[in-house]
Amino acid sequence: MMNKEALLLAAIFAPIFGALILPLLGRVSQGLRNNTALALVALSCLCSLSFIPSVMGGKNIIFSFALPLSLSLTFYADTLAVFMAVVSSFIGAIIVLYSFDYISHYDNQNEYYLMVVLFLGAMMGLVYSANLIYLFLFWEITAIACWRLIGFYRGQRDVLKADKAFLVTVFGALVMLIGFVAIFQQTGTFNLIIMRGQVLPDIIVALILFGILSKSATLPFQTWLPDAGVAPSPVTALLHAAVLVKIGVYVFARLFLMTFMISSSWHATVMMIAGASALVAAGAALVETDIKRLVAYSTISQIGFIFLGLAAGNMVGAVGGLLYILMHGLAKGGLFLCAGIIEQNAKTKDITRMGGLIRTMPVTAMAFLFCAFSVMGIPPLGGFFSKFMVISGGIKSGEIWLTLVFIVGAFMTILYLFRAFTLIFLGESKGYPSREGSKMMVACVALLAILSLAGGLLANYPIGFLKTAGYQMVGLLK
Amino acid sequence: MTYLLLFIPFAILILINLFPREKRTEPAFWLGLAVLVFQAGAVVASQFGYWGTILTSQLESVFGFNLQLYKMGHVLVMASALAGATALLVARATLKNKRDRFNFVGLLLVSLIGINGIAMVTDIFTLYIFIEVTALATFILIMLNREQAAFEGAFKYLIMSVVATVLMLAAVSLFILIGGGTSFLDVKMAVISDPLAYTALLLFLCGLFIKGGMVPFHGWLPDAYSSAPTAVSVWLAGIVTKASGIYALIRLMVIFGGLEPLQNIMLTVGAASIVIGALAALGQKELKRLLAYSSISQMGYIVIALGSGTVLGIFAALFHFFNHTLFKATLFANVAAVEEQTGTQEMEKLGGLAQKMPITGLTSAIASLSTAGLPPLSGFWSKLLIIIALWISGHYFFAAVAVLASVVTLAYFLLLQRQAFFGLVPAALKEVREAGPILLIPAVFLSLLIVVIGLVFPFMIQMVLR
Amino acid sequence: MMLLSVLLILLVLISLWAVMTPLLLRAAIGLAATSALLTMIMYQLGAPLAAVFELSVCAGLISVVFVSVVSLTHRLPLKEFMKRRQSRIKRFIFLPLLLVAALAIMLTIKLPFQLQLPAADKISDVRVMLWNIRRIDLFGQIMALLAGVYGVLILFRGRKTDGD
Amino acid sequence: MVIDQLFWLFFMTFILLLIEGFYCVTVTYNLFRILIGLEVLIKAVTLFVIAAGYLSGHLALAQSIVITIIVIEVVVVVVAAGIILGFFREFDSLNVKNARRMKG
Repeated sequence: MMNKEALLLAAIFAPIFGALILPLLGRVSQGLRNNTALALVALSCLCSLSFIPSVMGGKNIIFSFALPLSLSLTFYADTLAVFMAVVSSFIGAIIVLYSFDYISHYDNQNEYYLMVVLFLGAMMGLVYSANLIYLFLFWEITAIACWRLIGFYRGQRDVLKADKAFLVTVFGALVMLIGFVAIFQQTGTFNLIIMRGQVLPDIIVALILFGILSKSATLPFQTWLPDAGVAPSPVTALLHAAVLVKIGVYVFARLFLMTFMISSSWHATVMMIAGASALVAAGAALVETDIKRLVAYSTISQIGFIFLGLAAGNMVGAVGGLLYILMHGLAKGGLFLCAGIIEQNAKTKDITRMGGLIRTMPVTAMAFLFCAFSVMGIPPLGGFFSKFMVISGGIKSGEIWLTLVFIVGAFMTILYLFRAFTLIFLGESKGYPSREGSKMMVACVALLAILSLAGGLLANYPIGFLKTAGYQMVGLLK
Repeated sequence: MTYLLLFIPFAILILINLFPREKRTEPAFWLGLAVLVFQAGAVVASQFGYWGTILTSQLESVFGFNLQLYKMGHVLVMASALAGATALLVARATLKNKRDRFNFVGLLLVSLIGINGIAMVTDIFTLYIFIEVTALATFILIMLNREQAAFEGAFKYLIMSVVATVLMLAAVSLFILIGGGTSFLDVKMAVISDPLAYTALLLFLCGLFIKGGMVPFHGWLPDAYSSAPTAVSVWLAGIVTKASGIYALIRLMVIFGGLEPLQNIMLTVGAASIVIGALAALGQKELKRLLAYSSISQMGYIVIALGSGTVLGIFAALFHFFNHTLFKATLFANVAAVEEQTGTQEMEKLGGLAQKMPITGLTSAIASLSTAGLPPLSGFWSKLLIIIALWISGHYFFAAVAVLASVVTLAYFLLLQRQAFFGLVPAALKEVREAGPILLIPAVFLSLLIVVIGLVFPFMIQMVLR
Repeated sequence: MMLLSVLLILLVLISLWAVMTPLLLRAAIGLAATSALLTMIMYQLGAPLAAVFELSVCAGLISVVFVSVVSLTHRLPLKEFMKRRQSRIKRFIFLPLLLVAALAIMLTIKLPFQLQLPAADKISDVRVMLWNIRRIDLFGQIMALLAGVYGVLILFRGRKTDGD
Repeated sequence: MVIDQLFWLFFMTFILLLIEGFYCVTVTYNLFRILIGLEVLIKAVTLFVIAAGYLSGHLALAQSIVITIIVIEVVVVVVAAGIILGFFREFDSLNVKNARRMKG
């Protein structure tokens, strides 16, 4: 048995410090740099995977280095953390693989790989850290990486959008930091393990929720997310689908389900915000014609479902919400990568000007369809189980009317995704020269589609794993 | 060590003037750099208790100076060494005239002596003298290459400086009248016993606010910074205004820490400086002016931290003081590189320079983000400590102001990045190349320090607190 | 007390003249006269050493600097001068009024000072004070003078045409 | 009591001189006259220091301080004179408004 703590550190710091040497490697050879980037992310993923047996057995892994002022460097791997880490690093690895071809003919590749790997490393750090200050630290590193990635094409508009995303998320994060400092004043520590089970005053909850909602682009702060679609497609997949927006969700689960007791009225509030967010974003997606913005609005809408599950306050909802993170990550990542292939080969992002692409890019079309089915929640794909559990969790919590709103949102999801699929792939070709993406890229999207299907067929395994997470939640003990 | 910090620069100052006229520029540069290296080395060596007895005891009998170097003085001495070395290198690259370069070294040494004096004084009037020595050298430095705008900048600074002098000396005379002495101890006794001395202390603080360019006395600062040669701006922004205004303020707060109305003044002035400086920076079109307003805003953070009145607050203020030297010196070195390669510092004419000048672009991004307080850079930790100090001492409103102004800080630095470094290269700048190594070395070194301190700070604090 | 009051009043009046007189040369002379008066006051208060300094340095040296600055900067043509004078008078007319007002206010309110004076100093000799106790001030003076030397070297040099 | 009265006398003179100096600095556009105003300010504070030393019986301290102040004052005046002369050479005038006009 290898030393678990060393593996934990490797999972976090291998990508972070490895990322810094990527630009140097890039000067030597592009292939070396690309493969190293993939290896770093894969290594992180494997390390996280290796924790599964022990956390399933209830043995959580702690690494701690004592420092004064309550700044102790503490990393903590429990079921929730391991789950998040595996999901994000796995999808991240696929996205890095996809980038090999997608990004190969642009400037600033060195910076691209540096930032992507740094971003994933910071994500690992955020997921595993059990100290609020380090959580904030990694949270902001992801924001910095995002800023550079969204502005990847360097155009005036791209940079403006990047700045906007950066400012909104940092603003939210700073408000959250005030909340953290207030927690410190109350409890005298930043350590999450020590604070477990404490009751939080409402004002602090509001401050922290502000940060969470801004990062996960929920209703009042949603605008930066569609705008961030100016970034290259793998980046949008990374930001929107797989990783970035899930940070908010993860921190919500970590703080308000695993650590603190908050008054139940907050759960209802979060559900209401999530419902509004789901409905409004779905409406926007119905009329949007830019393919990437459409999928981005769909993300905002789906994040609402995750919040519904987590805020429902019961086992089915919480497990469903976490499962949703996995299924949505796979399916939405697939959709974005498909959109990337389409955009690159059809030379447009406007879905009304596409059509009949199924003839020229059949694999992409099938992958898109499967991923779309999963997002819609059609059995037997993975999305069905998660959506079903989330909604039944909502009903169980007694908020029938709110849950009804979500069901309407789910129908709208079906509508706008079918509309998109029809416009893009079916009908007459509008004369755009289009061809299938490169083998690597197509393989990536196909893999994601297959995994979405497999996730549905084998849904027992992740659900069983997540149940152990559910048992650890303080919010559910009452 | 206290004597050496004054006499070694003094001796070098005499020495460089002894060289023959034609050959003195190069030796002056290297000797000046040697002094700064000695300063930094002295601070590091003193951490291991090296200077305690050897030289001091012999010099004691010759020079009966009443000086003391506390731990907090080390921060100032170290920061001045870093900023001074950066300024020297920038001067070497940007000042074309040999005589200017020579005079720059001389004046830098004079003001360095002033700053070292400020770090060690135990007497409020001596403090004033050294502040004035620093300021005098600075007036001349601003005028060094006699640009048109520099006359106005320097004269404005001089006027404000004399006004500050009047306030400070009025305070000193009141201290003599009430306390019968001007040493910090006498002054403290006087302030505790008599409300008139308290007023005098406030006058003195006003003088320091003027020297440090705090709102509402900040009018001179952007003019002085932007009209000076860039090498001088590095020195001015990196250490001079902070040493003569803000450091003295920290020193006094250590002595008079517990006085409630004093804290309220600090909090108000600090918050006003943070907000007004940051908002004004948003509207600037020139790099140097933007950085000048940013300085006002960052000085506000130091002052507001002092207002918390806790030990943590003073520690945070000192730490931010040091950090500010790091990132402002880096940014001004970057401005020097940009100005040198493109010939302009107006942001409208720049763009996309990160592609043409990758190292300058990277270091400026690191320094900007550190100023805005983003982790894992050193600026994050100092701001975090400031916020914690304010929050725990119950100043919730000011903590919130300090936090939210960080967003404005980030906004104007993103503006700077967007206009100058991030983005596409305009046609006029297609031929621009990276600046020479002399300008890159300080920027790279300082930004490395920013990153390393940011990463190891939690470990560092363990050493400091022990 | 009587003599001192007269001297102080004279000091205010002469410096007022220095500030308000339209000719720059006269302003410089007025300032020298102010210094001379200050010297007398210092002497009256029993501070002869400071008085000597004030007389030689301020009334002497600084006046020389002022007069040379005035003579180096050329005079305005008469018409221009008269025009400026009009606007100057308009601007400066409020100063005497302000002074009178301030004086009136101060004479009426008369703040209730109750000075708690400290014990008298043990060292009464200025030379001992300056050379033994406040040596560091002397060092500071030397540094200030050095800065002044640099100032003369840099600022009083001609236009920036001379290369090296 | 005499001491309080004396202090009040010095204080009034100090304030009047300050008013003169500040008025002069703020109202005029002539650099040289600004310098005159600054000088009046420094004179005022010098007087105040000596007065404080005299009243409190610390005349030796006050004298040594005044001597230092005078030395620094000279350097300030010399530097200011240098700036004024440089300004005059650049703009051929002592008027601050001219500089602003040239800057545009």
